[in-house]
Amino acid sequence: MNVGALPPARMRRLTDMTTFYAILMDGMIYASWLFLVAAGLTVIYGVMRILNMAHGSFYAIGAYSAASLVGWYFSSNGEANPYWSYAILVGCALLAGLVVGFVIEQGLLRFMYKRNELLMVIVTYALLLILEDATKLVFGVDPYFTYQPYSLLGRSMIGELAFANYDLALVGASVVVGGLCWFVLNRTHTGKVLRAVIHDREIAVAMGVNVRLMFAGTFIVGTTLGALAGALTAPSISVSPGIGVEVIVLAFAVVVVGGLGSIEGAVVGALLVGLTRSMAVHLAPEIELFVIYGVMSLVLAVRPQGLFGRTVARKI
Amino acid sequence: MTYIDRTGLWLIATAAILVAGAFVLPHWLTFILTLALAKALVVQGVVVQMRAGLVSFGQGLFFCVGGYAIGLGGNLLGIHDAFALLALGLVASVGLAAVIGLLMTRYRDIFFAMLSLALSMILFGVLVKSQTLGSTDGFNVHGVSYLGVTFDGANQKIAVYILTVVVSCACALFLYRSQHAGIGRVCEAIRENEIRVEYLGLSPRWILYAQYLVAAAVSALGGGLTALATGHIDPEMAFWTTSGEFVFIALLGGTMHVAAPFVAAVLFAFVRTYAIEFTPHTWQMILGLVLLGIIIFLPKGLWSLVSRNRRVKA
Amino acid sequence: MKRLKHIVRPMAVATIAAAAITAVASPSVAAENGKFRLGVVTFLSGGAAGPFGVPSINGAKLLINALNEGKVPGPYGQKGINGLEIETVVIDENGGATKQVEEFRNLAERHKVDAVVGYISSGDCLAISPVAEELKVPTVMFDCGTSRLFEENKTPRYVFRTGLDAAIDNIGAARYVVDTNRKTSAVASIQQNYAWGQDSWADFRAALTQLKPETKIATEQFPKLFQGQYGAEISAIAVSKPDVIHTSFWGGDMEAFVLQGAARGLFDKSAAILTCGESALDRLKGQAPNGLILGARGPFGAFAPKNELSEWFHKSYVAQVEMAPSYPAYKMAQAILGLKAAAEKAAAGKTGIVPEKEKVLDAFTNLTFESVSGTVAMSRANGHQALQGISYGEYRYDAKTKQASLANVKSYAGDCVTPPDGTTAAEWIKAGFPGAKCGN
Amino acid sequence: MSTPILETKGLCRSFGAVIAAKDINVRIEAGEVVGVIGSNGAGKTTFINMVTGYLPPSSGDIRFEGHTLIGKAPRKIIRMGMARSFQVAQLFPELSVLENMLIALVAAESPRPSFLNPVSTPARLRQADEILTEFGVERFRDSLVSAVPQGARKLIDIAMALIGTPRMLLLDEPTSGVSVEEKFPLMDTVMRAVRHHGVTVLFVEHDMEIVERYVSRVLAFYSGEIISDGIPAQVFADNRVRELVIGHGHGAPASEKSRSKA
Repeated sequence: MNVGALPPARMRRLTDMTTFYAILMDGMIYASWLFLVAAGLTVIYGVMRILNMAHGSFYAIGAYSAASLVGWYFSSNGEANPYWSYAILVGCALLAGLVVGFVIEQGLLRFMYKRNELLMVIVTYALLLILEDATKLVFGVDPYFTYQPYSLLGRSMIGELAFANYDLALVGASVVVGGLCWFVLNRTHTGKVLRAVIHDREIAVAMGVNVRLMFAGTFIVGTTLGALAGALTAPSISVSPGIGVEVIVLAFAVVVVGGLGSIEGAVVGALLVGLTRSMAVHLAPEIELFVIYGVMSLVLAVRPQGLFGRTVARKI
Repeated sequence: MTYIDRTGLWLIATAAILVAGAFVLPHWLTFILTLALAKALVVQGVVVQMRAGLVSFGQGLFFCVGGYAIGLGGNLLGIHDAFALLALGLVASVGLAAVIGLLMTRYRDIFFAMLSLALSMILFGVLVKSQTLGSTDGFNVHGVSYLGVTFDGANQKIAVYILTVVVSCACALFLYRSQHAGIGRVCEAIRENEIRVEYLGLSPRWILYAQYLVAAAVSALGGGLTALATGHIDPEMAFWTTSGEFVFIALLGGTMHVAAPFVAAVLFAFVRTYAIEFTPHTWQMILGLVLLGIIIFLPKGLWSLVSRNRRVKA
Repeated sequence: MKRLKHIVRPMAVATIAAAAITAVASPSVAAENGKFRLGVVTFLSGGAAGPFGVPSINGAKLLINALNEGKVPGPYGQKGINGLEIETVVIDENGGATKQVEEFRNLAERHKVDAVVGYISSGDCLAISPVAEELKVPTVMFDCGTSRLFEENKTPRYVFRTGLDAAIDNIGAARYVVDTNRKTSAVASIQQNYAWGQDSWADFRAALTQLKPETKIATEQFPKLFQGQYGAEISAIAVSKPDVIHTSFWGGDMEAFVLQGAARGLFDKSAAILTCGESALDRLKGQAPNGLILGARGPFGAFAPKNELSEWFHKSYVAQVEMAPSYPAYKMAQAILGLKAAAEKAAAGKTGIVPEKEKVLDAFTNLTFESVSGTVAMSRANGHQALQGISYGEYRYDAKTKQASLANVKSYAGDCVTPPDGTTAAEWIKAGFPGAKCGN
Repeated sequence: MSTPILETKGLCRSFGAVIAAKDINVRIEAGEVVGVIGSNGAGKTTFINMVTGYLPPSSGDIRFEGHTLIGKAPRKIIRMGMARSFQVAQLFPELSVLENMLIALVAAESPRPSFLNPVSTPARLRQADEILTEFGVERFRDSLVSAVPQGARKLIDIAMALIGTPRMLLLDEPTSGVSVEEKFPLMDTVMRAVRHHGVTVLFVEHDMEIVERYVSRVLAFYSGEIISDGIPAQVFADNRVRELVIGHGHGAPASEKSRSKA
């Protein structure tokens, strides 16, 4: 094998403005996708202290239902206004998240809130196994290829590089989702109550907060966020079995880096992971595979609670 | 102080029966048993840490190191003796654990779980990147001898099976003793209340470190025996779903008794084999339902069935 | 809850005990039930199920049913295999090599299958090969492409491969690029980061550099398997301004890459060659730009020659699955037909019996048989590896008929792209393809 | 003058703006029984936490039998001959009382627990039974700690601390969470054991009756400072103590949080 020509080329690229913009843009797009995927995970952990391994399955369910319904929309009436497909994407995600979240919370999780945090990880691991096959039973193993909403928006040139407008819109979507989460938590009454639950569950109960209701609501919101991430991703990929398992470790990494349970943390974690990865792809593709775990291990080694995590000293 | 109590005798007797079984049981059965017992050794590693309240979602790391030591020892160092190879894996694994254990013992709960997962995935990444080691395809293990004796075909598998039973029995005896010795009891105490352990004048980190090394050692033996049995190793051994399976089996058996992981691993192997055969499309779902059932109805694992019955009789 | 536990506990004990007893005691049913028992192993779950596993199992079921009814045309009119009905045991290939070795032993020793057909993953093939030799089970690898299969198993007896070595895909791809006069002063690569991707790229790069020494590599991208999002990689490739992009992507990853790349105009200025592209021929629906170069890992799928057998297969498949068969379906059919041909040759006219195993192996070695992809000669690796040609062609989509087709198809004969026995693909490429017999 | 068993010099500690200890100088001789009083947030628990190594002081020195404790982990301090109990009993809830005792016994024997020697030996079982009897909790021997009443838990907590044969014992509110009727019997039991083992004791207490009955000396804390130090009668007569400590009663409204930062 000849391994010539690469190092000098890379040196040149370091100083290249196009590469610089590309790193920034790719990093931002990837980071917003990561944030969409991780938001639901961190919300559920923040309020309920459940590290939800089945989060990836919600992503997959969102992706599958969106892909199949949008696919059906285009194949059943060819004359239809294609822009409606975006509404279908979001609608699907909301519906799927609502139904799946409600069923799982009411049917299973609410009986187990007294169990310890680690056991809940394993409960959700069991859920992951079940949902993987359930998704397969419902949607089959053939990949769903629902490209219309992706190619419909065309592309924009940024410098010398073309970017798909759909990807740019994804950045907007994640800003909206992040903004909504922030608004609900910081500017509404419900948010205030939620923050009380996050801060100290026992005191919140003592203050008369209906924790059960809060938990149910949070879980459904978290599930819906997962499904939404899947639905918004569906048009740009080929939806096939196993996509849920692939995203779960990524989402973990983002959330752990940012600090479990923190929305701000998820934003920063996503940006850090996204930009680092994009830098690796452009400048040192051979280390791309380790970058995410590397960032995660490094952050954990220096700051075990994550960048925005709180340490709670034990009272003795 | 090397007395062996009733449980010890039971373990030895079971091992003896299993060894005798090598000449009676069909080969496919001894092979499943070999893999299940080898896997159970890794599960023992998970269980040892679980008793101290730590759940490792990355025990595949040491499983993989043990397995690759067998393959690399043969291909690079020219070692072909099974015992020497197992020892090599053991040393490599404990050496690695000695280094990363310094970091790992600072973490608890979910952070321990996540960091162990990340470290295992880093090894996975390194191996996938190593084209000389066959990347994801891994490579085959050839020509292993047993103290100078080589076996062919089916006899070789019987040799691995007997070796696995013997190693498992030895590990079980050791782990049983340590579970009921100071270190085992203190581990439970750490799970219950780490601050109190510190205020009894003990170092929780030192004790967790020691157990981390023990877990790495038995996991490496499990990896080594798996490699000897299947004759093949690949990076999948370090992938997080492999580690997830070990946690699954650990919960299935429970942490109460040293025999539980062995029983659970054998049961798991059969459940999976038959699930794959009868419902090739939904075997994961069946596993998930079994796991949920265990958590809901038998939170202390299958072993609580046995101990419950015994208490009623007594 | 408490009362429930009282019921559940004894029930659980009883169930487990019963399961354990049946598990251990269930007799390994002898295969002498007048049927030919065939183990079929392919992906039923995971990312490889959709693009490869499902078409292959569809192909297997279709062919086996037709064989059992005696409806297959050509030289395969005899019912089942040698007049015996074929009975299948289907196993999911997902779960890693260790599990596959375990399942293979189950097939061999518990189910006592007469033969096994299967394996897509190269890792599984490598792990199974020594076990097949040890357990003496005739095993036909239908799809996996690793060159190491017969480099490691130098004197195969029980292992056969009716599919092609992946090196051939990439040697063929390099020849196609050269023969269609593409510039190669900047070649970009994007491969899934695992053995398949790494090996494919190594072979392609070596072959292309050998054929056109002025070739320069612009960038090499190795995203994670099943990553799905290739934004950064596409930018990096675009920045490197390549003449040619090579990828061995398959399945969902390939479709996603094509979609995302096309949306960003990646293929407007560069020629892209997809060695596994044909499996998505009917799925891309114009999302891939015309001119994309697709391969099918041999003369399969849309590259299959027109003959009685291939037309029958295509027609029956479309009738049953409502989709054109992609190359994994052809490759599975080829493996089963090869086995049938060998078994019937070994039986030498004595129908209605399972022919002697050793004789089947002798018959299979160096066998020439008719397949859905034309005539196949088992003439490499001491007669255990099929020798066939490879074809590449450009994607053409007709927006009016909504039909995809292939243009500028070039085929290379087996002798042109396959190393002779005794030399590895890498050595052969390096030496400048000595002895290659190419039509031009 | 002999070396005091415990001596602190200029001990300071703050949590952000909250000052929990300000220039604390204490000298305790072997054999004393010292009571620490003060309203919530006065820095009593912080003092114990600093002495036993749970919290590092911002400045100052702590000496135990002449050896500094600064920079030492709790386990090292315990090994030097110090022990403590906790405001909320710190036990191993899902283990039986006997197992709790056995673990404490094993810990007392060596800082490196054995990998092979069984914990429950006849000798240790006998010792555990003796201690449980001494503290009057032998009837809970085989119950899980989580099923044992509060008062008994406090006793078990103190019993565990005494197993390591310390020379000095710090008790953090030994009677908090215990019913009024149980308080005196509990303290009687504890003090009997303490005298039996010849241990120097310092305890934090809110109940002035208990302080009065058992101690030979009182330290009164107010917002991180010692405002009075002497025999009980003298301290209780001090006007500042009457105003700032006793006058406040027990359930003083000072913030729960700042006190329990530990």
